[in-house]
Amino acid sequence: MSAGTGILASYEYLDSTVDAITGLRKAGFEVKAYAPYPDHHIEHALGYDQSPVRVWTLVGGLTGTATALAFTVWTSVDWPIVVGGKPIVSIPPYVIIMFELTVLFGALSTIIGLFVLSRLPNLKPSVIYDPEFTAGRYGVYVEADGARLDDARRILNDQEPIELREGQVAHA
Amino acid sequence: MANGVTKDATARGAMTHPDLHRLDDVNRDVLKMMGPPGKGWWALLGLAATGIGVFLVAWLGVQVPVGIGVSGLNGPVGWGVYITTFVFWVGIAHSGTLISAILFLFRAPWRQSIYRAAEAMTVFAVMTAGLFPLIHVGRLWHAYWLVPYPNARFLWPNFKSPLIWDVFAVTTYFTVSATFFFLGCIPDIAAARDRATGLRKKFYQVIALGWQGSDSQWHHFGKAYIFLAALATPLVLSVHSVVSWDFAMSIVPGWHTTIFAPYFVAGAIYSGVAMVITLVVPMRKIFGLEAYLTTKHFDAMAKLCLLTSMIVLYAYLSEFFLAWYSGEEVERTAFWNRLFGNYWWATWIMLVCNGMVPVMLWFKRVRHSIPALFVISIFVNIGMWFERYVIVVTSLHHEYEPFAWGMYRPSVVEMCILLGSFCWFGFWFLLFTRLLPPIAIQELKEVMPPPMRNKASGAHS
Amino acid sequence: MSRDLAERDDGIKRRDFLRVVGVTGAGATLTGCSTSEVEKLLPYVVADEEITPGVATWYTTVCGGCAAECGMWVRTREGRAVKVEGNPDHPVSEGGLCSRGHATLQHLYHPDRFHGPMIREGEVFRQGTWDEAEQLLAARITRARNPQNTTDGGRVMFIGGHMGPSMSRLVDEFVAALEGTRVDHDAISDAPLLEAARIAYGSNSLPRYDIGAARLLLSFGYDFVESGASPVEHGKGLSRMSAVNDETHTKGTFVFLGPRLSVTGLNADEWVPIRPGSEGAVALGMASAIAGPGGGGPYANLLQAYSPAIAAEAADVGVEAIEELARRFASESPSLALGPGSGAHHRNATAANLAVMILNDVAGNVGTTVHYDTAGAGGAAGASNGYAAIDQATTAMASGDVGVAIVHGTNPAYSLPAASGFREAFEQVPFKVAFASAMDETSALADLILPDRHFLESWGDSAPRPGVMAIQQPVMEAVPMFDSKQAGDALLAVSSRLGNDLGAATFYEYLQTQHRDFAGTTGSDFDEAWRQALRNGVVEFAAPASPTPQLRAPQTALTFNPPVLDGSGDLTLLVHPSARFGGGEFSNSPWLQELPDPVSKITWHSWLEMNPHTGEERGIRTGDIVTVESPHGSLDVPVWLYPGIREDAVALAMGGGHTAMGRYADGSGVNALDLLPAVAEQPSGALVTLATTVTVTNTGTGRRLATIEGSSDQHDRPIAPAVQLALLGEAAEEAEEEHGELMELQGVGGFVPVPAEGGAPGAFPLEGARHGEYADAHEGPRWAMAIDLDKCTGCSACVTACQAENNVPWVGEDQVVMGRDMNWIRIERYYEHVDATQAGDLDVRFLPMLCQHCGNAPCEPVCPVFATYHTPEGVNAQIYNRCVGTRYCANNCPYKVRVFNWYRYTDAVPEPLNWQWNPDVTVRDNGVMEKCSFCMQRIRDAENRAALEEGRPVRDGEVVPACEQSCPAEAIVFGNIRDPNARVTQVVASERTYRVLDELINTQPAVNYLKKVTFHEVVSEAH
Amino acid sequence: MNKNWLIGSLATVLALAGLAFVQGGGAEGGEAEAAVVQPIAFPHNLHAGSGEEQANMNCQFCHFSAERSVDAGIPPVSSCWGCHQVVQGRNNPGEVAKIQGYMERGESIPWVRLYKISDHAHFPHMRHINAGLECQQCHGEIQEVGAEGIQTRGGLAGALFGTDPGVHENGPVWRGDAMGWCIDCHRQPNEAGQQQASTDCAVCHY
Repeated sequence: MSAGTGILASYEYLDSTVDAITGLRKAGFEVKAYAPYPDHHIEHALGYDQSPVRVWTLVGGLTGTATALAFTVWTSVDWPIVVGGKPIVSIPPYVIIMFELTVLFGALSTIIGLFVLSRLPNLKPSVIYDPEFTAGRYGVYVEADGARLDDARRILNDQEPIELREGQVAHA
Repeated sequence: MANGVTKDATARGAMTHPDLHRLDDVNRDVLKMMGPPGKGWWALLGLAATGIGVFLVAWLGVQVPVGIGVSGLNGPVGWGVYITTFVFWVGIAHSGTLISAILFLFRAPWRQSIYRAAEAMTVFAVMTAGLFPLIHVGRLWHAYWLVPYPNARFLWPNFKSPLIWDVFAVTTYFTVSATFFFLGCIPDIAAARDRATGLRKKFYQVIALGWQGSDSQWHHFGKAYIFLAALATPLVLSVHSVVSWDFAMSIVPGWHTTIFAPYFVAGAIYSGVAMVITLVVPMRKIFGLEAYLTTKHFDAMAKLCLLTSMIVLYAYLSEFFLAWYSGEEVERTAFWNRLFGNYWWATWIMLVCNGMVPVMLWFKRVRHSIPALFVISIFVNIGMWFERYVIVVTSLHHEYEPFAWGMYRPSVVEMCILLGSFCWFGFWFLLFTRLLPPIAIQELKEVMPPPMRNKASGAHS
Repeated sequence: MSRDLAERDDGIKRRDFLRVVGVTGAGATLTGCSTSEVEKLLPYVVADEEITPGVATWYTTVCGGCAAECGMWVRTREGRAVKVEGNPDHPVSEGGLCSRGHATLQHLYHPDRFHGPMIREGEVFRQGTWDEAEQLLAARITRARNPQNTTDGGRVMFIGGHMGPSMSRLVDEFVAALEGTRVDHDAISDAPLLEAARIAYGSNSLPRYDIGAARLLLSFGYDFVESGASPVEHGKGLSRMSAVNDETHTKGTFVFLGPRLSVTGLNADEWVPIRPGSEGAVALGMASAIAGPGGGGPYANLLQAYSPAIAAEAADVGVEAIEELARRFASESPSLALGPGSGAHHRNATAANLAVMILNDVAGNVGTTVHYDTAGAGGAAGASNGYAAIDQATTAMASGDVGVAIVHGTNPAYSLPAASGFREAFEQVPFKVAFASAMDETSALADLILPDRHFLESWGDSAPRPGVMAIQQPVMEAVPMFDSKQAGDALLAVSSRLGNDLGAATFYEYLQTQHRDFAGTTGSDFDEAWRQALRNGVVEFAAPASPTPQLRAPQTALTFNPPVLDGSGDLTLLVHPSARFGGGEFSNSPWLQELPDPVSKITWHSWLEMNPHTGEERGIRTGDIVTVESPHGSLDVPVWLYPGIREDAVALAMGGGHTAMGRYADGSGVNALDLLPAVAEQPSGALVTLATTVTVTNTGTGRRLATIEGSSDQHDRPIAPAVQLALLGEAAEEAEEEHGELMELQGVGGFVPVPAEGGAPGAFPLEGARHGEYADAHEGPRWAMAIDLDKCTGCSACVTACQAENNVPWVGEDQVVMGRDMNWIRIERYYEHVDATQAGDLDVRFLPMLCQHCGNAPCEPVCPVFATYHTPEGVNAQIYNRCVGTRYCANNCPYKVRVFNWYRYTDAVPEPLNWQWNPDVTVRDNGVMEKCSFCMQRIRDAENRAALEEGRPVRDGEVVPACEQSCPAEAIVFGNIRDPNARVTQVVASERTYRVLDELINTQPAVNYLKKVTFHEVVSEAH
Repeated sequence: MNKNWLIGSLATVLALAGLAFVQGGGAEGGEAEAAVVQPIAFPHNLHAGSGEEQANMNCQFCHFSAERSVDAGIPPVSSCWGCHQVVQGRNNPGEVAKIQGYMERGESIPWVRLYKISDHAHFPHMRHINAGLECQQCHGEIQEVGAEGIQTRGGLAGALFGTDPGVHENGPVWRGDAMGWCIDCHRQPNEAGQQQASTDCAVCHY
């Protein structure tokens, strides 16, 4: 789609990272941040709201409940077999199946939701990446062209990054 | 400060991990553990593999072709060591997800260093436990009939049977636990990937799924993790309740009690925490993780042990009391027989190991002595195995019909399979310590003081 | 994996045989061999002479198992006998059949049967042809009888066992033509009883008892339920006599006098534990009390000498007990005293039997409950079968007098004490011939073995009592893999080779000749009479009337005192016939080996019974292996502590310790005869089995007994309750009060009263009993069973019948030790009151425990795959092929009636023993659960037959499960409980009806029990 | 990512699921031979067919007990010989002559069984015949099968679809041990709208 230059700054300190993000966002940049752990300061700086993962969980869970209820009742009625003098459709034991499928479907759909939302698995990750992000460094990434690129570089450099990388990126 | 960065997390981190200072120290220490293994590790792995060999021969080579008669099971006692061991491993599987999920939701400060090992233990313990229903059925080749799948005979399983509940509960538990475990691992695998070279790098590249630690990844990850924890928590409680209902739903005196679900859950947590201690103590020693696993961690686990031991002991005593109080001859006989009948020794091993030995945990000196904890945890492991043995065997061997009473003696094949199950578990756990980060890197970092350029900034705001 | 193989194997075992036989069976009638005139076989139930594949054909015959000669129905499928049952029309057995009768089927297909004539060559046998064998026998007889022959010459001696009258006559003619000798020998002899009858009344046959007519029955140690002269008939008599009449609330009393409670004894209401050998003294003491001074006819003097006080002294019981019993014996008329028979073969056995006869006589029972046949010879026994005769034969053989010894139907090398010297003497005979179907200890010594046919393959006849005759007909072609020949045919063939014409070419012809006259008796022509005889399985004609005989004085002096015993041991050794093996002739049946002994519940091996007090004194516990030492030998045997034996006695059953009787008998248990001297009782000549004292020392080792007994204490649970006779009327009212309105849980929740259906309103609420969700919606039958515990004698015939019907495998001693016996029905035996130290009340409860087919079955909901569930007909079904083998159902079964296939036990069943398998019942695979199916195959068969008749419903009595069919005591009734007129509904209406554990766990079983009725107060259970 | 690997495992899972689906539908079969060679090349069509030069015999003339027994019955040799003493056979006198051989030797003809229900299931022929079923409803248009006989399906196809399905165009419609096939018929409603035959397990399995 669009082509441009990606610029990635690695920071040693959390406060510098947060400051860089805040600065860039003030300047109207689309910022992507990297961190070795989930840090709510960064999320706050990026202005994140509630994650839609919870919808996936809810829908998945309810689907599980409904599936289990329908399935247990249908199989009981499909070939009614009397055991132990109990009713053919005997809800109390089916509640257990319903519970288990609620959890199972809920968990699986949560994971699927996570994968969809955060575009995982992503076996071809972005080229511009600092392996130190998983160790101790924080990262801030922006894409810009021309003069905007210089602005970005300046804001990033203000916070004394350990390293600054640039590269051409093409978005799919 | 204007950026709002605070050091709110530092207090906790500093408290539990006073010796950790830099974020990448964690990477260094943890990833070091995944380095080339030493001779000891290979020896243990070899031992475990041999044990698995024995296990497979005993099961698939002897028991399946010849018949389950190679066990010591018989008419009155249709369940024995296999079901005992099944429940034992399901119980072990409990504290992993419990420590992880419940402590996560309650933000317990001592969770981070141990939860990865505990979760791994959960997954492997469920993998071990899951074998036992297959081992104990008479016709392994038809065991898949327990799975509801459309078939040419129009037949479905019986959803009223606790064994079907078991199938659903254990499968769900395994799936959710494995997912939860793996999800937590992903950022750490990425960390390993970023340090590894060669074949290992390729391997980690695949299983890291392209994790980079970007903001959106962390954002959804965090939410997903909370929801999984929230789902896993009732699941933990439900799974052992369902396992307990295998017994409680029957009419066997000694099984048919309403206390079983909470009693089993408490017992499961108890045995699970004990098993975590058993596993973590040598790990700490071998890998030099004193900075990560401090006496505070052990103290917390010991207290959890103590609490659950009291619940379990209470359950034992209330069972005995209620059997007497019921006035019902069958119940009374069953529990009298437990204490003073043919299997008195198993019951007393259970009572001593689970009810009396942990009394020592009241003392802080014991809780802070890691060798003492290790020994106590072994006692608890043994005691909890015998608890299930007592429940399964003593209840069955003297049931309603006195003329059909009988005795059960485990056979060599059963013993091979019991020991083989420990090897199977150990095998996976050994692989885990070398292939996956055995301590949660990213979560430790979360509770460490974040690096600040402006050292003062953390102090105020 | 192994599954394919498994099921294919099973398939071949059952189906392929069907297929092959389906073809050959249909064609088989075309070919017939010498005697088995198969084309003339006449089916009884199915009038069609053709064999229809898939349809059972029934034939009548006579059981050849023992001298009782019960009538038999044999079920054949595709020309193969698969099940034997009692013939209801036969006056002796009236439809019942004992365990041993059922097990004769295993002898038919026994894998150890000879495949052809066996000719000794040095140490081993070579299989030869019949021509060769007969030629050899004829030549050796000729050679032996040659007066010039001094090396291996001598006379011909025929040693025979039990045989029918025609065969017996043939043997006599055969022997007579050769100027030889005939000796009869049976492992268990009734000689003292016979001799006593001869002395007392001049009768040549055993007394006949009408046990059912007695009001007070005394048994002086006589084990008539399990051994004795006619177990089925006598067991039936006991049950009729002692069962309560639910209308009049009366029942007969049974008192057992003896040192040890056999299964007969366990049925008694009172036990007088008299000292071993004191039967004669006690009987005389009682007779003396009844007859009074001067009474007793020719025995007045004798009675004078035996006052009750002397009897009490001899018997080690209180004099009041004897006086009181005597008083009742006289007043509760008709009474009957039995025994001691084989229960006490001591040195004064004839006197003891005579004393009991005197007792009956003075009480006026002769002609009412006991009958002596003084007219004809009667009975099946020819020559005296006591030990004296065989002892003389032994002497003759040892002295070189015998040139050829022929043994038929008996096994003296096993069934005589080693001290008799029979084995050594027999070995000295130059030429020894054995007519035997399979190897045994005597055949193993023979030079020539002529494989005899099984009675189901041969012709014969029987005369079990005066006025009753039955033909034994072959029910199938001889099992093809065994080249056998009926002994009668072989004797005739050998005779003709020797140039002696016995008047017939085949035994069939000979047999018909013997019965030419009965056509005249019935007044029709012979062929029709013969056909009729085969069809009915019995011919009854008016027996010549015997006048009530008068007691005669003895010609010889008899001693009535307790006998002197050998040795100086402190314990008296009681050797008794086994309830399973008799004298050992049945030991090679795996069914009987695995049948729990009715008393001890031990399978396979031998055990020594010892009173728990005696054991306690000596530090001996159940399972300890002890050395039992008599002056004549010693044995190592495990102990089983048993309160039903006096403290000064120990008991050992016969039938164990075989050394050459094939794979199932050899090495199992010990031979009790090894402890005995070889002494003949005088004057009867019987082998003395109550002969010696023993010392018992603990070896310090032990073993786990192969028992099915867990605990013989009910632990106050509502399992086998009883009700006192005096309370019978009140019990009904109480029950009504107690139960009130039965409530049932609705599927939708809440309780509603059970609707009262037609039938027995107000009584025990069975009609409305819960029946799963099918409660009232289903139209069809609801199968149910009733078992009257007041009738059940614990004889265990049902156990073997079930095993035969349902392809229940045996598992072997080791597996039973592990607790894995497979029987679908077991007889539980609970002691309520057994006290060997004083005379008085006895209370032992027998409870046949089988699947209870619960309406609220605990086993059903726990099965994950619906392998067990409730059928609309009220049966708890087990679908073998759906079973995964979790064993949860068995755990949850409160009755513990589910058995599991721990191995592929059926693999261990060798050819052709598996030919017996019922083709209508699935052979179960490794790893599946099984249990009583209420004989589902019989239900389906009845339904199929009813459907063929214009779809009429199944009638009451058409479905008879194997256990009910076999039960000599008529304790079991099966039927549709929704039918108010069905027998089962009628029986269940009794106030005694209860259901095991039901009030405790609400299982709503379809099996209803009727409480045992006691005379004494029932104290132990609150229920 | 290696797609082949994924496809491969998916295919395996599906195949296993398929096997599980039809399990009991043929894996029992001892006779997995593709072509069955009978001792005598017996042409059902010449005996039971209604065409020209076909004898149009009733099935139960030979399978004599189908109406009154659980087994349909295989005719005794004497029954074959009864007719073939006179009838020499036009097409294949050699095969017909074999009957005489069996007859004289007193042997039974070792027919190879094609229709086999597992040991654990009971199929009473007479109940079905008397309920008005035609032989052909299970056995197919057997009266049109010639001397070539019926082919059975072995191997994987046999395992998946039953060993005895209708390979021959007129062959059996009966699907071996496929229990669903029985159930389908038993579940058909009768005039009253109820299912026409019981689906109680113990009706067939005991």
